[in-house]
Amino acid sequence: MSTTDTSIKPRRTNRRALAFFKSAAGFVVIVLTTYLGLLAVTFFIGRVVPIDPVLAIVGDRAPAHVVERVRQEMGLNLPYYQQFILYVKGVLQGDFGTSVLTTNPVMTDIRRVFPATMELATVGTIIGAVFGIPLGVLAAVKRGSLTDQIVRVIGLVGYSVPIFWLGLLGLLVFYAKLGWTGGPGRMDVVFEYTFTPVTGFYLIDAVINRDWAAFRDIFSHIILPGALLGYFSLAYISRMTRSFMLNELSQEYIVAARAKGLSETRIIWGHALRNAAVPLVTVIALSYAGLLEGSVLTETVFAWPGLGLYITNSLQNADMNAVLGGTIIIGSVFIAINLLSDVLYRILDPRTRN
Amino acid sequence: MTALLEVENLRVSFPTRTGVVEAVRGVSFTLGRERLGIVGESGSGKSQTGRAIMGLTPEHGQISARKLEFNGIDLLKSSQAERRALRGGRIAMVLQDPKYSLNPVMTIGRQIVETLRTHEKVSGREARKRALDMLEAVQIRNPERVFDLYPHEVSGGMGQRAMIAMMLVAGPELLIADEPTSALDVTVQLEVLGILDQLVVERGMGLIFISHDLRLVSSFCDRIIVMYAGRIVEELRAGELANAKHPYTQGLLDCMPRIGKDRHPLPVLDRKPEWAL
Amino acid sequence: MIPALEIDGLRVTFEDFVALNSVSLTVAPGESFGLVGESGSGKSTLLRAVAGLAPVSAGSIKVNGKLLDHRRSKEFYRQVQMVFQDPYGSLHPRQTVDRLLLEPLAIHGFDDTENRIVRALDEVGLGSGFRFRYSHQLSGGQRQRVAIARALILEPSILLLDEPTSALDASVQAEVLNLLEEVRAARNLTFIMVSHDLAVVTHMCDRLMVMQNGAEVELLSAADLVGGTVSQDYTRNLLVASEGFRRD
Amino acid sequence: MSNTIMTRREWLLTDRPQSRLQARLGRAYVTWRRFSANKLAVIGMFLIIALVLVALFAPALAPYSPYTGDLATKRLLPPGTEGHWLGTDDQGRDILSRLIYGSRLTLQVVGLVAIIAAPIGLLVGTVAGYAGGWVDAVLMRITDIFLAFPKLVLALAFVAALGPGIGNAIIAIAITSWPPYARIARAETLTVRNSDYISAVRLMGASPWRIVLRHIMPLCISSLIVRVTLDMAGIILTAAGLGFLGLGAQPPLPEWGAMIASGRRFILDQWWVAAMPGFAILIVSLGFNLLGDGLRDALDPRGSGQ
Amino acid sequence: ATPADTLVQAWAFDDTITLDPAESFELSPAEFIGNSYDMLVRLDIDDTTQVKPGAAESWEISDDGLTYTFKLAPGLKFASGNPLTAEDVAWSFERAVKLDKSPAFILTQFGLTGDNVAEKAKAVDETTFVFTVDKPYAPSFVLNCLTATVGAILDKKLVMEHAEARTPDADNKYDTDFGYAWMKTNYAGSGPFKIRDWRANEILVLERNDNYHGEKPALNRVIYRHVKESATQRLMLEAGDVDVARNLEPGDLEAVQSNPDLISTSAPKGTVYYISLNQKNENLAKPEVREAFKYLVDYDAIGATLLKGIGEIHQTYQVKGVLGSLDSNPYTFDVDKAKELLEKAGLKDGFSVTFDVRNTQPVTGIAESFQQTAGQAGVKIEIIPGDGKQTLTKYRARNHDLYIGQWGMDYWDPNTNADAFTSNPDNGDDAAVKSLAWRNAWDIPELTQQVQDALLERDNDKRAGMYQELQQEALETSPFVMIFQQIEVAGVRNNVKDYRLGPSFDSNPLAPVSKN
Ligand SMILES: Nc1ncnc2c1ncn2[C@@H]1O[C@H](COP(=O)(O)OP(=O)(O)OP(=O)(O)O)[C@@H](O)[C@H]1O
Ligand SMILES: Nc1ncnc2c1ncn2[C@@H]1O[C@H](COP(=O)(O)OP(=O)(O)OP(=O)(O)O)[C@@H](O)[C@H]1O
Ligand SMILES: [Mg+2]
Ligand SMILES: [Mg+2]
Repeated sequence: MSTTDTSIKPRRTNRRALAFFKSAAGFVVIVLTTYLGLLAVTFFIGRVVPIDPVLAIVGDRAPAHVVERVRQEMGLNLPYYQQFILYVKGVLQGDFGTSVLTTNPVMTDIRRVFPATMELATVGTIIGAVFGIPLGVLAAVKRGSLTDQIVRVIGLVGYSVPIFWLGLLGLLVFYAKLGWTGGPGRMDVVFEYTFTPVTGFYLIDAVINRDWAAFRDIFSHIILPGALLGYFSLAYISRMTRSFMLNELSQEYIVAARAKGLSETRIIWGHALRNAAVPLVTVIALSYAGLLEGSVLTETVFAWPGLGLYITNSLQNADMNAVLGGTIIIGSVFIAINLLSDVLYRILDPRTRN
Repeated sequence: MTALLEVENLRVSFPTRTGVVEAVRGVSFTLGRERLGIVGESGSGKSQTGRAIMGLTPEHGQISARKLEFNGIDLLKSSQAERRALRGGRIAMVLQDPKYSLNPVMTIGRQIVETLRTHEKVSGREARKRALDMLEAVQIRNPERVFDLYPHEVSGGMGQRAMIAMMLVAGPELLIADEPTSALDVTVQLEVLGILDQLVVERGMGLIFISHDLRLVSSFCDRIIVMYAGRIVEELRAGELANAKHPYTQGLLDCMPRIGKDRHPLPVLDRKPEWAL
Repeated sequence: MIPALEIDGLRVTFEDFVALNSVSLTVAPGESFGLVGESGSGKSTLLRAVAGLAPVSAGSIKVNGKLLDHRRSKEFYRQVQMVFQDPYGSLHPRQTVDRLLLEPLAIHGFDDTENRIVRALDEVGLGSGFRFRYSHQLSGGQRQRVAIARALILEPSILLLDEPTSALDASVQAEVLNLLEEVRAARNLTFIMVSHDLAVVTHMCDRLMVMQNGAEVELLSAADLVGGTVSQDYTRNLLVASEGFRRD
Repeated sequence: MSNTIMTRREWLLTDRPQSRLQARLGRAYVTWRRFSANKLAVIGMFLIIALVLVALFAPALAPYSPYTGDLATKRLLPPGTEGHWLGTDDQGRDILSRLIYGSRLTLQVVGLVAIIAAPIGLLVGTVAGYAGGWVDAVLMRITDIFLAFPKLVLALAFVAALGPGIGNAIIAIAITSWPPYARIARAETLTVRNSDYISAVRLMGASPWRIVLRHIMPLCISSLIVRVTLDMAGIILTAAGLGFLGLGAQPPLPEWGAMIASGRRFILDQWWVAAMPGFAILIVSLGFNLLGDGLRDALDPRGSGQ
Repeated sequence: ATPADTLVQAWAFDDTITLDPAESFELSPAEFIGNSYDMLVRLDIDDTTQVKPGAAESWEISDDGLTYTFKLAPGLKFASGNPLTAEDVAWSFERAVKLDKSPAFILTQFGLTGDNVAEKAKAVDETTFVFTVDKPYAPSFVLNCLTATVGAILDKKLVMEHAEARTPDADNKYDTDFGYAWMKTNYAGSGPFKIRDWRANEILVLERNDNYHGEKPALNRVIYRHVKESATQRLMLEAGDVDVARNLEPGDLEAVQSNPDLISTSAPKGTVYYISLNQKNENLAKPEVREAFKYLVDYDAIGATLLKGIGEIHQTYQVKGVLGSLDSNPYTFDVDKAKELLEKAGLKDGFSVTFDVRNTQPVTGIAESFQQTAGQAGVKIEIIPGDGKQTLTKYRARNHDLYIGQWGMDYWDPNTNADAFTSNPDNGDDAAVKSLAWRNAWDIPELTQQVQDALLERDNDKRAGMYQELQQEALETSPFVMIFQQIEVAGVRNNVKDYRLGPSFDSNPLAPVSKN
């Protein structure tokens, strides 16, 4: 009879602290090596791209001596490894160099374009999650029914339709024909010179400025591309939710919950979904990261001055500082999102809280 | 003694792609405020019998019975909501493995409280107190602490006790325990049985105890039902195990090695097709 | 005589959890040796350490007089084989019985595989009707027979048995136990057998070791156990518990 | 008649197969039955089969040449025009014929990516998962780097480096799509590496390579197949995305994505130029998705059983 | 809807990488600079062979043709409020020459160097600026060059306030950066508008300059929004969220034209499109092949479809409207003729070549059409699509077979295109001057000399005749298959008045535009 209390796991604080440091150190190593890899790969790409970076600065018609001078100024005549070392040195000092295309320091540009993309991706993810999760749950609960099939087809269509296609169609219908939403861009020009960005997230800025007219306008602009991205993340989220829910619903603890006399609603939303939420966090995080990086086409269609467009444009002009900077930002966000989803995972799943 | 539960000609079947699987084929018994054991080998339909009484048969399963009455309530005719109100309130079931049958992301305390508040209108504080009392009743030394632990943080034995507490907190009149101890160590197993026994005695609860261990059941229960291929092949009083008539029961008893009895080779069960008819 | 298995001061740690602490034992060739104890006492770990599946941090293991080093050689596996506790988890889900039995033969370059497989199946009483089944087409007892056949096909001299019957029904358990006894007699095998069921261990083994918390509690013979001549309270508790529920 | 069918069925379904072949066929049959019970999945399969057939018999099916049109007189004819049921594009080419020939490219893209990316992912994932330690760390770091990379940028960069063209687009997509497979394979490997049946194989003295190649990989393949078929739609769309950015197929190849890309200029007035290949992509990726879903349910015993 | 005092334009201006007139050499910034800075003289958009006064009221040319004396209008002011004097003009020239960025050659070709610029571009007094050239060039040439944006007049005082000090070294001989860093994104001019805000690839805002000496703009503001897609631009125009859409493709243009709320306006631009044949490829080097290719373009079909409204067929390399432009389109699509020529060249069975094509319209469409039509004569063309900069990199390295390119004039004078298409002083791989003729390895010493001569011809009519001869020669023998001249179009909402496009990008005037 004495085994009762000793069978509770001993919690030794020093062990936990050690484990914490170990995992923190491991994390730092992971981040550092990932960064270095990112840098190296991007750098390599920058060198193999058959575009003369000088061209972007001086244009096609510059005299030969100007071309040569600029090439030297950019350090492009140095051996590759020296260029790489120089670059890494700069990055370590927080200097990502200057973008050729915009003439701004890359960091300045990114501070401008990244919030645009992030705001869009956030709205998209919120829409995707708010609609995707209930749909997924519904499909799982009514597995095999018509509802299930409909939800699946909605999701599959989301997986299968080219985004730029839907985007233009959406613009045509909701903006041009019906006039329900704002058009391309982040807001109407009327606000361009009255509105002062603070954080770069315009919705938030409008709230900070208490500029409700601007808020309405910004919202009407973001809702269409946001809904579009939201649909794509909905496709993914609802599908994964369905699969996680099916898994949870087949667990013994669901039977136990029924044996307790709980209502189905409570079992589904309180027990099964609460458990499915654990892996769902990762899914939502991944889909968020996907939206951050995968919105080039949406940004083109909606003239959204975002990161995807910035990177693509830079790449096409061999503006490698900008490409590297953008990639590192996306990489960092990816790492940060991974970290965040790990933390959330830990919060949501007591089994991993050691 | 009035019958708490009456089961007559209970059948459970599952249509599958390869034909209909008849898991339970005409089981009948009555239960008073006593300990009834159900034994039988794997797949003989013990769990499905228990689940059918609870109303927990998987969706695609089909149940039929001539009579399925709990305390005069016809379970076959009652609505989903009525069944739900009974479940966990007046009839409870302890599942086999605490590792899987406790919700891993909810503290043990909350899971117990949840049962209580589903069936009784009680304040949060009151519910907590009752849950703590219940934990104490199942011999948990430090209920306050265990209340806030997650299932993975406790051992199997303690988890099983928590499960029992969760099922008993609303004070059921009938408890179905489906192999509640097979995942546990011999020593812990006995502790858990001790608790169940005490509850039956103290609360006057009816207990259906499902197990495949004939010897354990006979030492614990008042009456034993032996199932084979979805049917009851024999019903015995616990003391009369030695006089079992059915060759299956006899074989089950016989084939277990026993300390002090040196039999090499062990006698094995020779299944006859006619048993399953 | 050289002992079949000689373990000295064996210690196994998982990260900083000590699963086995300085365990020593000796098993003679042809002997059947039992390990009992509560869950988590390190019984399986001991077997796995011998088989090279658990990280040994101290101590030595000798098989047939030969000291084992960290990496096990191919010859070692021809001498020592293991049968696992869970027959549902120890057979590859995507392989037929045939494939399962062929694998060890292929690894060790046996010829005459056809005959060997047929003979092995016969030996465990399955016959060739089971040869091309997948594991999900077998019952628990049949699976355990296949597992035994797989262990025997390399003709080892030592068999490590980790609760080979605890997942089986009593009636099936009897069949498997009988089979094990048979092959032991036929091949003069050495058994090291883990079980939490004292009755099974006394039925099968000559000597046994009681374990608790990764350490030895006591070493005794089956006869001692039957006679109740045990020196430790812990063993006594086990013995009492194995008799079933007692209302007091 | 029905008798022989019954017996063939029984022969397949028997739990006592007499030969390796029968065992394998029986298993395939069971999977097939599970699969074919799912109507949507069967529809998906037929869509894919239709795609293959169209690709095979393109020259016989296509009414016109996919490459030459008539700029002066046949440009941008609407669907339903006599002889051009799906209309013509901005070079006056028959869209139906281009779609039919384009199915070959689509298949090629999808097939090659699957052949390149899936095995890389499988190998990296299983080796990392089984070996553990520094091998795992190194391989997973590489995987992470590729994962953390903006995918389209990576593909764009590779295409830019290798030169545009359908072949290079395929390589670029393959390079960007293996990391998730590696992740999946690794996760699955981790769950099985300590299982008893893998321990049993180790106990036979099998080398790590043998274990990975012959025992672990076959286990990961089914979930990988499922994932790959589900990704097919994404692959077509990525190829279309590259086409959209002008880095996919070379003109005048009738690659669907490239067709949409060039058709998007007319989307507001001559909607069919982009819509027809859009529908084609939609249908094919729906087909792959449905097939993938069906395969998942059929191959994953947990999903169906109870 | 857009504010009444603001003109909003949707335009793809991602080529703007600097706002500094001394460095900017792209198309879109030319429009911004043209509307916000003064030059000494401006192109007369009503008679494009003439220049009209800008900041200079009048000018005189010495008899030897070497000295140009400009008289500034009195009382000019910069937007900053600083007075605009001849000193500012001289300093702007000095700055451009010393910075020596891409467009500086437009000035330095007159013999200006960092050492002599102070002498050769000099302020005599507050309102008199004297410019001395090294040879007696055709005056039209000199004046045309001075209309280029590199000749924009900068506010010396303002710029120098933001200049950064430098320590002179081997690469950089000056102790200041001439405000180079600041000027990339800032404004120091005196034009009708001032540049208020520029966010790359997003927005550019012009605001009325109240200090402007000429007629004041009717509008307070002009906002450019960067929108890449033609369809998107059209939707925004139709919805009234922009007043002008600048990158409409033929289909969208047609829709605009048929919409009663919208009008369209267009102007031929100084940009020509051509297919060039690298003479390093031995097949393409054959004169018959060069000629045959000129018969293999389906000019009529292309003109009627792909270029409808945005370009017109134009087979000579000088654009319409420039001095000495030859209006002659002798070639038509003629497969038989081409086959005949190919047979003469010994290529009866045709041959295969690669074709580097940018991924933009209409060049891709033209390339595809050419691929089909050339195929009819047995010429198998493999199109290598690429991003603009990518194909250009290859082209500049002379690694192509066929290339379809676009050439915009550097300044509004026939010399710029003559120099590009028919001048190749050194055909060696490491030549100092890499003209288009060089890029296609077209070795033409005589034509090169003729271009030089035309530059010094001071009689305008004779000069024009010389250029026409050059064009005729190129038409017959050059490896350039000239296809069309670009027409710039804009879709405009019909409440916008006086929106006009000029012949060059720096001459799209915004000041007269008003809305009602
Ligand atoms: N969902 C189901 N679908 C089809 N058949 C089922 C299902 N659940 C149970 N069965 C079948 O019903 C029969 C009885 O199952 P049951 O779970 O009652 O057995 P049991 O006696 O509890 O066995 P064990 O001792 O292994 O728990 C078995 O043959 C089983 O295969
Ligand atoms: N791979 C592992 N990593 C960490 N701990 C382990 C590992 N394997 C075993 N352990 C721990 O070692 C201890 C001994 O385990 P072992 O499996 O040997 O017990 P056992 O006596 O076989 O118990 P049972 O009767 O439940 O099988 C347990 O506490 C277990 O949690
Ligand atoms: Mg059961
Ligand atoms: Mg064990």
